Amino acid sequence: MPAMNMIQALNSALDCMLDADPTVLIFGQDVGYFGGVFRVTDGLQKKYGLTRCFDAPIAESGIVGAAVGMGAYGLRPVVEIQFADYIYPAYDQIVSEAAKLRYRSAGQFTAPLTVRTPYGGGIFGGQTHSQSPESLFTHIAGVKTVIPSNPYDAKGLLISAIEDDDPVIFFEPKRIYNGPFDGWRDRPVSGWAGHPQAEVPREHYRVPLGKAVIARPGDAATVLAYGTMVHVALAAVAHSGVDAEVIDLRTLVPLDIETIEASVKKTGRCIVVHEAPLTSGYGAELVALVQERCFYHLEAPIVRVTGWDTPYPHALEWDYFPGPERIGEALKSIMSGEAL
Amino acid sequence: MPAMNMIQALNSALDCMLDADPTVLIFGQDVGYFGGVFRVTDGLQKKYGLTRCFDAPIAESGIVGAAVGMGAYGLRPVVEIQFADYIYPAYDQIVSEAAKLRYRSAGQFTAPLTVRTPYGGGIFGGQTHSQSPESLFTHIAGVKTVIPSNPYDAKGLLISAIEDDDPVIFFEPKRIYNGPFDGWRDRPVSGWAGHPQAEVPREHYRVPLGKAVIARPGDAATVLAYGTMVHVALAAVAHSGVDAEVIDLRTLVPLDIETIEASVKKTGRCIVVHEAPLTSGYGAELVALVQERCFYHLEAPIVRVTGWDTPYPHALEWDYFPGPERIGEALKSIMSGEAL
Amino acid sequence: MKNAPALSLHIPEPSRRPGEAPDFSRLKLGEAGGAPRPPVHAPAETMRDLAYDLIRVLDDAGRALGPWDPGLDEETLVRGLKAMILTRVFDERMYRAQRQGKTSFYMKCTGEEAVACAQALVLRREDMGFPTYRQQGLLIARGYPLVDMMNQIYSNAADPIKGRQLPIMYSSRDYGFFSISGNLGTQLPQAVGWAMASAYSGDDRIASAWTGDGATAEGDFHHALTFASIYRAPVILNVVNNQWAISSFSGFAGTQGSTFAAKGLGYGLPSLRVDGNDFLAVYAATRWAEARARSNQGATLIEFFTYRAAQHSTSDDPARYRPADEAALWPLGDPIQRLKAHMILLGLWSDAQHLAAEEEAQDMVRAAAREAEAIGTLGQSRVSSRTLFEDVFKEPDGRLRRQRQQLGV
Amino acid sequence: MKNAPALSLHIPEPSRRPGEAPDFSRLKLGEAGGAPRPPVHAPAETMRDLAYDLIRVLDDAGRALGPWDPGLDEETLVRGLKAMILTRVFDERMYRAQRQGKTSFYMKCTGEEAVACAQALVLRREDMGFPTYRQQGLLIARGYPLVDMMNQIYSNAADPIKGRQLPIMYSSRDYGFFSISGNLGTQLPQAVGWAMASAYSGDDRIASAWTGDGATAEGDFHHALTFASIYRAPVILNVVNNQWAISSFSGFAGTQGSTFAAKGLGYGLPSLRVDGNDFLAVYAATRWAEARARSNQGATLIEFFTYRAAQHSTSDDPARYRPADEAALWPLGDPIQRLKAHMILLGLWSDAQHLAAEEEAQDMVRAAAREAEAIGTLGQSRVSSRTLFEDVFKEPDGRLRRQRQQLGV
Ligand SMILES: Cc1ncc(C[n+]2csc(CCOP(=O)(O)OP(=O)(O)O)c2C)c(N)n1
Ligand SMILES: Cc1ncc(C[n+]2csc(CCOP(=O)(O)OP(=O)(O)O)c2C)c(N)n1
Ligand SMILES: [Mg+2]
Ligand SMILES: [Mg+2]
Repeated sequence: MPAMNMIQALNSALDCMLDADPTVLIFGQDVGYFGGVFRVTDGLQKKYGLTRCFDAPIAESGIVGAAVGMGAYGLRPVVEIQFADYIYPAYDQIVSEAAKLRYRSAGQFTAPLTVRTPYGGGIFGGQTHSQSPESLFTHIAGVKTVIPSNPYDAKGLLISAIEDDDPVIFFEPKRIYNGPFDGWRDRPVSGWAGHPQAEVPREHYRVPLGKAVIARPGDAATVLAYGTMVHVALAAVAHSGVDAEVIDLRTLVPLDIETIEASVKKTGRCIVVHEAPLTSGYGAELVALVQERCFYHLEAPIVRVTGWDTPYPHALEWDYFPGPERIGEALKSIMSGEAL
Repeated sequence: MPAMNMIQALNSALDCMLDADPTVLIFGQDVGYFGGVFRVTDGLQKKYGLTRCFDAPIAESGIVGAAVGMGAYGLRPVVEIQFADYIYPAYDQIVSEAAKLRYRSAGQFTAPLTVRTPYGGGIFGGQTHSQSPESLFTHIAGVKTVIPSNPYDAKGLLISAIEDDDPVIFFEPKRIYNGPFDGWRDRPVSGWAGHPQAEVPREHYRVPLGKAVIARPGDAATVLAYGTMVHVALAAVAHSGVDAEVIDLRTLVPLDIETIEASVKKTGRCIVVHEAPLTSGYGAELVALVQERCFYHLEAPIVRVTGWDTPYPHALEWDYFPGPERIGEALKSIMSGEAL
Repeated sequence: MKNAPALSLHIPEPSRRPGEAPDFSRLKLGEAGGAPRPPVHAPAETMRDLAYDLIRVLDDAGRALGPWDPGLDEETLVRGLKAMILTRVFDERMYRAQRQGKTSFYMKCTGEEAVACAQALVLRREDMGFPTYRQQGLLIARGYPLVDMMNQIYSNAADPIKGRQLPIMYSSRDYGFFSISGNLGTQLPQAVGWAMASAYSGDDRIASAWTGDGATAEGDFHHALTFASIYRAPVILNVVNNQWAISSFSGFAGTQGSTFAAKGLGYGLPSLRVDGNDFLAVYAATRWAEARARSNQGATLIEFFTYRAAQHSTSDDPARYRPADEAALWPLGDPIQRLKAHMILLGLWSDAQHLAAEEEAQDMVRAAAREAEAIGTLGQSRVSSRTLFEDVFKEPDGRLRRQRQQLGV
Repeated sequence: MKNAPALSLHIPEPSRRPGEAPDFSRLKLGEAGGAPRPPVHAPAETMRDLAYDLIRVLDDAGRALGPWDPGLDEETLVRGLKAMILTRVFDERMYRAQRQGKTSFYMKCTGEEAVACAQALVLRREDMGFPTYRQQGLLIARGYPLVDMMNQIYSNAADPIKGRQLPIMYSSRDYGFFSISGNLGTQLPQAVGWAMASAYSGDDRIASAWTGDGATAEGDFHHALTFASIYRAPVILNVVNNQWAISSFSGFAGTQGSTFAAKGLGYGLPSLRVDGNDFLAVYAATRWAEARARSNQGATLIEFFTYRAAQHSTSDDPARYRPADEAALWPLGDPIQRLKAHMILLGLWSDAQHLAAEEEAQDMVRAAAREAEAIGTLGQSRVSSRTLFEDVFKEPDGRLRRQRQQLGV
């Protein structure tokens, strides 16, 4: 099995789907001849022809709107929004249209589209190349939200997303495109080669939507994370010495609440980690669900370790990023039962 | 003091501000000659002239974008988005521009605009005239989110919002424009006349942003609500016989967490109510905050009573609306300590 | 720096307000038969004047003039006229139904019937239309069951879209009628995407989309034109310029010294401006655009110049913002009367036949209403509460199953 | 229904790709001096042809021809040329600085210097510009301190916007330079709003905004034109058509058989198409539009036809998607060389003076770099961590105060 980084794995997923299903087509800014600014669509136009993978104008609402129409026709469009920070112009088409089409037409029309978009910080991208807007989609009935944390999952989840008959927002953690960045920003970064989840079959396979995975088993506490933060959480746990269980959510909607519930009932303590700002981040939903279901098992308040309630900064990026130190402190606090 | 309904109170706030401050101007769809589809701007164009209160094209992004530019110039624009369901086309201008302008220019430019928008259901408006998208704004650093529940607060909060030097999203619960609907949908609806908070001075006054109010004191449990749901919560409490404290948040951001914390520490039990869908609604943030701060005082899991994770329906509106019965059941459940 | 004169802000105003006499002097309507008709294969840049002109076929005497006369046969004319009559009768009945509390809301298309009814006859049912709330004529002209429309208007248990939408926000895949959105403008890029998908698939079906004049100000109008231009999508983009957007006259849509059709020029699209109250002109322009789309020459933008004779909706009262008699005095007349006059002139129709057709329409509407009301009107009958949780996704997720249980259904 | 031919989807392609010889045969450039210049008070509908024409003043020999010759004095010409030279030298130095790891990112405006540098001289510093990331020439031509630009590029402790933004996303209220947004197109309706505010206030200041060709596809471009048209906002809307949007040629912006200037026609705006590499033409067109705006006649749309000679940014490699020598062979030449040739022809300039000006620019840039680097480059120096929580709101709320404490600053 070849070792792939996330970009290659995503490219392989698209390749498999273009090959398998003539109703799959790809468009977005710079994805055609050029192959995408992050190279995720590299070579696909050449291999499958102009109409299977092509450039789109700088009009995110037009991109998603056209994809909704294509979906209604019977295609499975996969569109790229160049950075998640630029998804807002398309927000109306996602929220009011893609998400509600099946419902409002009582199933007559559907929008089985996939919106791929690189998200997250840690790349000195400043406030418009670093955002994590996932919770703005988890609030919307009718869309699914998927975030892989490694090449194997990235491919399998993207295939599931494309095959899914409902709209899926597929967030790609760009900080880990090339290697499993663990948040220790001063240490040398390694690539994906050698990582167990970088062994990626060339063939078509699925990772199901709605199933979390235990990235590290443990008994003392539960850490909920997704995307880049899975690796940061693992590093923090390793460093802290606390025997915490790290759960990689993989899909936020639908959520694998059963896996989470079982873990927290076992450990009695829970931390939620994400890069997005604290207030009304997806961590809030996770906290609410966990306390609803595990209230009588909890031995300490659930703690959120997140980005601050500020725009994403540039020079002060590492003051913003919820790194292993902050997660470590949170682990300490929940083990002692004291609030942060 | 005259009795005013919410529409009159909002109109009075705008009147006061147009009168007091020549930098205040109003625009939005149908707000000019016609006075707004809900009549909130009735008479203002006639009184203050064409350029102080005028119509805008059907381009919400253009409306907010122009308001950002006006704010940067030094005006205090107050814009109307005809229904909150139509705010999404303006989402990018709010999130990427209004919210971030002060930060990204290090204070050189600011966007002191107010976006007024009627929100919420219970009026048989179907999925595009009923939504409650408040949590989508509470997640955004740099905007404030305000929701009044009665005429007195509506006027005082709107004046504070207009005078505030940062962008404010001002949600108007349209179900209670004309009377304090309490969720008992089969009972006759009364108007605001006679309600203590319908005594509204004609003059300029402020209700500060960031201060909640205790709508009903109580010792047995705490109910957090805002907008229409304050009245529904009060009705539910009255009906249940539980001596619950009902807190009217009034502003979601900035949040008066101190008042909430004090109440929950006193009561040990908490319910959060809103009309928006459950997942990643503002209730999730409230639950997360309360359990962080009051964990050791809580005697039962915090329960959310909210809209379902579906689009807002038309025919089945009352199956969706979180009415007094559902809140009553939740009160019962937290009093018994059993999950819902 | 203050030697320049002070600037001032311009706020447009309609020429007349309530209490004043309507004024149509600014209108440049041209002559019936006056606009040239370029060959279907002519390049767009050879016909830019058509965006400022007005394509008219029927003159005031009911004669059909000039190159755009579609030369319709009797059967088509009768079908078209009857569809318009039925649409108007349906609207009137449903408007009254709202006043009687049988539904929450209604919107008429009075005065604009020619647009949807003529276009329904040009386009195929297999094509896909992306309408707004004022193209009920598409369904009616195609013979969609009136009772199904009413079931939706009443949100009763037989509502084909399960009471999920406001009344009148129809959806019918089988009749080439895309689910109407409450959000203005969004259907335009969707139509272009649908057309692109058809072209991508080597299909021969085309798409068509409608927007009001007011909603052209939305970004999605621009996105639709941009995409249609780039990918030469087989789509017809129709602007129904009825001159009002609720209370705002079309001066609030940004066409000072220009037209809605002219908005297509910047994208290099063929752009026509058409008398929307002239059934023959609507038919001919649509057929021309259809031929271009069907022969892979891409999109056409058509502005239909008409007048919103009725209220915006049952929630509206136009007497508050425009002269009450503006509609009655509107110089392009009424589409039904104009087609009727033409057919009488041709000897294909008579006043008696017209009366009979109106009665037939009344009967049809009455029968459908009886049937729908037997099922129930708003609040008397509705779909099962279980359906609230269906169709959010193809299969409900765990949350939705739990929430359904919580509701006890 | 299958007797119609199959449709097919059209995907535009640039005329040439890497490895092929550039092809400019499709360009219709017209003659220098050929375009008419309407009076400043002429109605927009009398000049629609200017949207398809190309306003040029300088011919290939360096002569200034025709009615658009602005007749500039020596001082202005020298200022303009020096501003362009300084901009280019600055860009080259900062590009190298990025390669040396002193900053994370840089974007040059090579080949497009005339647009911002000429416009900076026409507009007043009190006016407000709403630029994109390729109008650094505005700041440089106005004498904004280079060291402040570099401090921002290096995100060091003296960065005037506190390291909050990507390098090059400048903001300077005092120099009439609005905070650049990373989100394309959003500044356009803001500029219109600012201009409306100025008009509302009886001020005499105007606004100006820039967009790239690619970003005209955003809805906000349409919103800006719509608002500018409705309210006759005193604003100049500039499309810098450098023919590329990262790797996408301008065929992906929806102007097939049309131009970017022609997009203004549908809104009834005067719309000019101008040789963007011709300093005199840029100056003259801008002054014309400025005079209209300043005299309360509202907005003008100007397309500047130019070519993006450099990479999109330091993250880009254009050799992957376009012929490597396309820039060098670009028939409208280089703006610096063209103005230089003109000034030499007039006897106002010499090769020696040009060399001296280049050296002077090098010195200025070197001195500024020394000063900025003494403070620090990316990662070596930065604002205090406390500032992370400032300017979110005028006053931090309770959350932000708590979060600052959590970070321990
Ligand atoms: C995005 C959005 N903004 C505002 C509205 C509210 N609204 C409904 S209809 C309407 C007027 C539309 O006018 P026009 O496009 O001319 O169509 P007409 O009603 O004349 O057919 C408005 C503003 C909406 N439905 N969607
Ligand atoms: C809303 C949005 N979408 C996408 C991008 C990513 N992006 C940055 S620059 C660029 C190309 C812009 O091209 P153009 O407008 O022609 O300007 P130029 O770079 O040529 O000056 C793109 C797609 C963005 N910044 N904002
Ligand atoms: Mg209209
Ligand atoms: Mg460009």
